[in-house]
Amino acid sequence: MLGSGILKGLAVTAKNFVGSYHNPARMVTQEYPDVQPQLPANYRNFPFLVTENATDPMGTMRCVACQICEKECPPQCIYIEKSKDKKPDANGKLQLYPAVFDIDTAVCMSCQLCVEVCPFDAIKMDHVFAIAATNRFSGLLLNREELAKPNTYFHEIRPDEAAEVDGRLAAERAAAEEKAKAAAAAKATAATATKPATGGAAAP
Amino acid sequence: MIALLLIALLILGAASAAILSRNLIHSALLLVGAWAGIAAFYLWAGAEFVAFAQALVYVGAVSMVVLFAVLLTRQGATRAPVEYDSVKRAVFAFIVAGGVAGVLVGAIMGSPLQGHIASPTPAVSVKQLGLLLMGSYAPALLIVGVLLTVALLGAIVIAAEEKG
Amino acid sequence: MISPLQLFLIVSSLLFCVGLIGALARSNTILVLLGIELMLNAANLNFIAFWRYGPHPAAATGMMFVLFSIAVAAAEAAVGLALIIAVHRHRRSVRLQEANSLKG
Amino acid sequence: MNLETLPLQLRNAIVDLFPPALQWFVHHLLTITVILTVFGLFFAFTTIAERKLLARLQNRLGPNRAGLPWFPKLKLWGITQPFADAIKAITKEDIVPAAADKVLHFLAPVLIVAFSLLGFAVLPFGRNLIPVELDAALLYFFAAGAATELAIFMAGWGSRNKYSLLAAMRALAQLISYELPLILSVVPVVMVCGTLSTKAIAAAQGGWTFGLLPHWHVFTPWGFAAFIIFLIATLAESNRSPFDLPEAESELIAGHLTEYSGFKYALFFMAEYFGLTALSGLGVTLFLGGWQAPCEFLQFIPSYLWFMIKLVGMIVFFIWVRGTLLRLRIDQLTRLSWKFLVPLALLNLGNGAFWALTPDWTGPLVLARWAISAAIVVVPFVLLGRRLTAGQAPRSYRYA
Repeated sequence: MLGSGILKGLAVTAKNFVGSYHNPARMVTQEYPDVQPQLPANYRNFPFLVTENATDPMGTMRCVACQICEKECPPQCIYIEKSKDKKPDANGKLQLYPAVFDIDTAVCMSCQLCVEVCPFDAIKMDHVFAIAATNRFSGLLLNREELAKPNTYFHEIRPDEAAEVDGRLAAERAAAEEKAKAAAAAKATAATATKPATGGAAAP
Repeated sequence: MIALLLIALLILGAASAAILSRNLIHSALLLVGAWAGIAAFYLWAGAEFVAFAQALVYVGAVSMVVLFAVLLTRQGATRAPVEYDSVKRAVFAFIVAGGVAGVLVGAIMGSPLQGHIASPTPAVSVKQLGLLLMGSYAPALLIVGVLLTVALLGAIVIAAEEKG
Repeated sequence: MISPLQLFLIVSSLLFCVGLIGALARSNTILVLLGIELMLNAANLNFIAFWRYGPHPAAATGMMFVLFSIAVAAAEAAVGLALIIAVHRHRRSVRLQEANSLKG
Repeated sequence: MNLETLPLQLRNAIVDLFPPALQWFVHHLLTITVILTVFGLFFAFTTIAERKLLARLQNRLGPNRAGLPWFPKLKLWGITQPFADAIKAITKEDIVPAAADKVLHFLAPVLIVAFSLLGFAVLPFGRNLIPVELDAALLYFFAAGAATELAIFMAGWGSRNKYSLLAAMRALAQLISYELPLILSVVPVVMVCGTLSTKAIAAAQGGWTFGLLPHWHVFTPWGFAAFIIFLIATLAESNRSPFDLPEAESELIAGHLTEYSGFKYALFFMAEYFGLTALSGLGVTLFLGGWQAPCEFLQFIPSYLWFMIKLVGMIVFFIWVRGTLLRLRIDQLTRLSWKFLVPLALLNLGNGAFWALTPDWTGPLVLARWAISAAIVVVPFVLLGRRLTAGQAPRSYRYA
C-alpha cells in the first residue's frame, strides 16, 4: 500500500536512534583529536626522505640528488640542488647528496610518482596528514631538514615495505661487498698471477 | 488619525513611485506595498476579514502572478528597464488625471460629509459575514465561484503553449 | 480639519488618479494592467469608507461588495496576465502600441 | 500561587509599574518581547536538537564539543553549539554581489524573518495565553504566511544571479503548489468548529471520553486525514527534507540563498525555522488539541507546557522524517501535490461537511457516522494510491 515504505523507513531510523545509545558497535564516529585514527599501512599523504640514522640525518640521507623525482613530479613541487662535494653512501661509495631538497606541500598532489621512480628507495610517502600552518608560503614549503625522517620511522608506519626495502638494500650491499671482495681477490690473484707469469716468462 | 495619515502617505507614495519607476520589478514590488497599505486601511476601518482577504489575494497571489508575468515577458536584459514614452502622452495623462483629481477632491470637500462621523467601529463578525454570504448573497457567491473557475481555465488555455 | 471619511475619500480619489496616470502614460502592458488594478482598489476603498461611516454598518453591504470585487480582481489579473503572455509570445513585445493588428 | 495563570500575573504586575497612559504600549511590547525570546531560544535549541537527533538517526554522534568559553573541560554535550554558530554568522563577512539590486538584496532576509514571525501572533499558547485574539485568526495566519513568497522572490531577483532566480522560481512553484493542500486541509476543521478563531478551535477540542481519550480532531477519521495532509504540506511549505529541493545543499548551490552569507544567511535559516515552528503550532492548535491535556488527570500540568510539549513533539517528528526520507525530484513534488494531496483534501472537505452535519446522531448511528467518515478517507486513499503506484515495482539496481 502507498506509504508503507515510508513507515518502514521511519522504523529503520528509529532503530538506529535507539541502537546508537546502547550499542557502541553501531557508531562510526572517531572523535579525532582525542582518538587518533588507525591509518592503513598504504595510506599516503606527502613524501618524506629516508635517512639511515636518526642521530645524523643529513649525513646518512639515502638521496643522491639524481633529480629523477624532480623531473617526474607532475605538479613540479620538488626542487633539488646538487652538492659540490661527495660523501660516502651506505655502501661506502662516494655519491652526491642534495644541498637543497624542497617540497611544496601546497602544490603536491600525493600521486606517489616520486616514490615509484626513485632507484635508491630514498623518498617514501608519509602518514602525517595534519600539516596545517599559519603561513601558506613558508609554512607549507618543507626543506630537507623537515623532510628527513629515519628508517626506523619508515619501519613504524609501513613495516612490510620497510623490511622488503631493507632486505633488498642489504642484499645489494652484500653483493657490492662480494663484488668488491671478488674484485680485490681478482686484483690480488691478478697481481700474483702476473708475477709468476712474468717470472714464468722469464723462467723459460 | 495620525496612523491613518501615515497609511495614506504610504499608499500614495508607494503607488506613485510604482507608476513612475523605470524598473518593472520595483514597480510590482512597490505596488505590493500599496496593496498592503490598503489592507492596513481596511484594518483601521474595522473590516478585519476584508483586510486579511486583501492581503491574502493581493500580497500573496496577484503579486506572484504579476512577478511571474514580468519575468516571462522579459527581453534578455536582466534589468528590465522600461523607457518612458512620448512626452506628449505623459503630459496628456497628467492633465487628465489632474483634472479628475481636482473634480473629485473638490466634490468631496464641498459635500456635507461632516455629519456622519459619530458611529464607533461597527463590529461585523466572521460568522455574520459567512451567514450573509451563504444567505442573501449566495447567488453572487456561486457566480463568483463559476467566474473564478472559468478565469482559471481561460488563463491556462490562453497562456498555454500551442502544440505543433 | 477634515473628517476621516473625507480623508478616506481623498486618498481613494488620489489613488484612482495615480492608477489613471499609470494606465494612460505608460505603454508597458503590465504597468497598464497594474494601473487598472489600482483604480479598482481605489473603488474598494470607497466601499469600505461608506460602509464604515454609512447609516447601516451592520448590514455589511460594503464589505460584501469589496469581497466580491477582490475575487473578481484576482480573476481579472490572472486572465489579463495570461493575455499579456500570449501577446508577448506572438509579438515578442509587451508594448501596447505594437499590438495593433486589429486596427483598421 | 497558580501555575496556570502565573505568566498573566507576572505580565500584569510588570504592566502596573508603568503610568496608565503607557500601559497599553507596555502590554504589547512585553508580549512581543516574550514571544521573541521564547521562540528565539526555541529556534536555537531546535538547531542543536536537529543536528544531534539526525546524527543519532544515522548512527553518528553529532556536535558534542561546544562548551563554555574559559572552561575548556566543560563540554555540556555541545548544547551551546547554536550560540557558537550565531557568533560565527555575525562575525562573517557580509558579501553583496557587485551587480546585485542592493535594496532588494538587503530587504529580502529582513522581510522574510518579519513575515515568518507574524504567524505567532494568533497561536493560543495556553488557556489564557494568546497574543492577539482575532475573529479571523486563521485567515490572518495564511495571509501573513503568503507574504514570505515575496521575500523569496526578492532574494532570487536581488542577487542578480540566474541560478538564484531560477531556484527562487522553483521555490515559489513549490510554495504555491502546497499552499493549496495546506489551506484545504484546514477547512474541515473550520467547518466542524464553525469558527476561524484559533482560540475557539483549541477550546472546542476539550473533554475526554472516560477521562482518558481526548476529543482532539486528530482522533477522528476526517481529522486524521487532514492532519496527514497538513503534515506533508507543512514539510513542503517550510522547505524541509524531503521537499528541500529549492535549496538542495548537496546538488544545487543552496538555491536562492547562493549570494547570501554571514548574518543574512542566518536570517533566512532563522525564518525557515520560525515558519516551521509557527506551522507546527498551528497544527497543534487545529488537530492536536492545542493546550488541552491528553488525559483528565493530567490537567495539573499548566496548559502552556502542554502546548510546548506537543510543539516539541511535532518538531521531533519533522526531524525524524528528515533523517529518513530522500529528496524528491521537482516533477514528483508537484505530482504529489496536484494528483494526490489536492484530490484527497477536496474529498476530505466533504468528509468534514458530513461530520459537521451529523453531530446529533446517537446510539448505533454513532458507529455508522464513524464508519462512513472512515470510508470516505480510506477508500479514495487506497484507490488513488493503487492508481499512482501502478506499474511501479520496487526498483532494482543493476550495479548496486
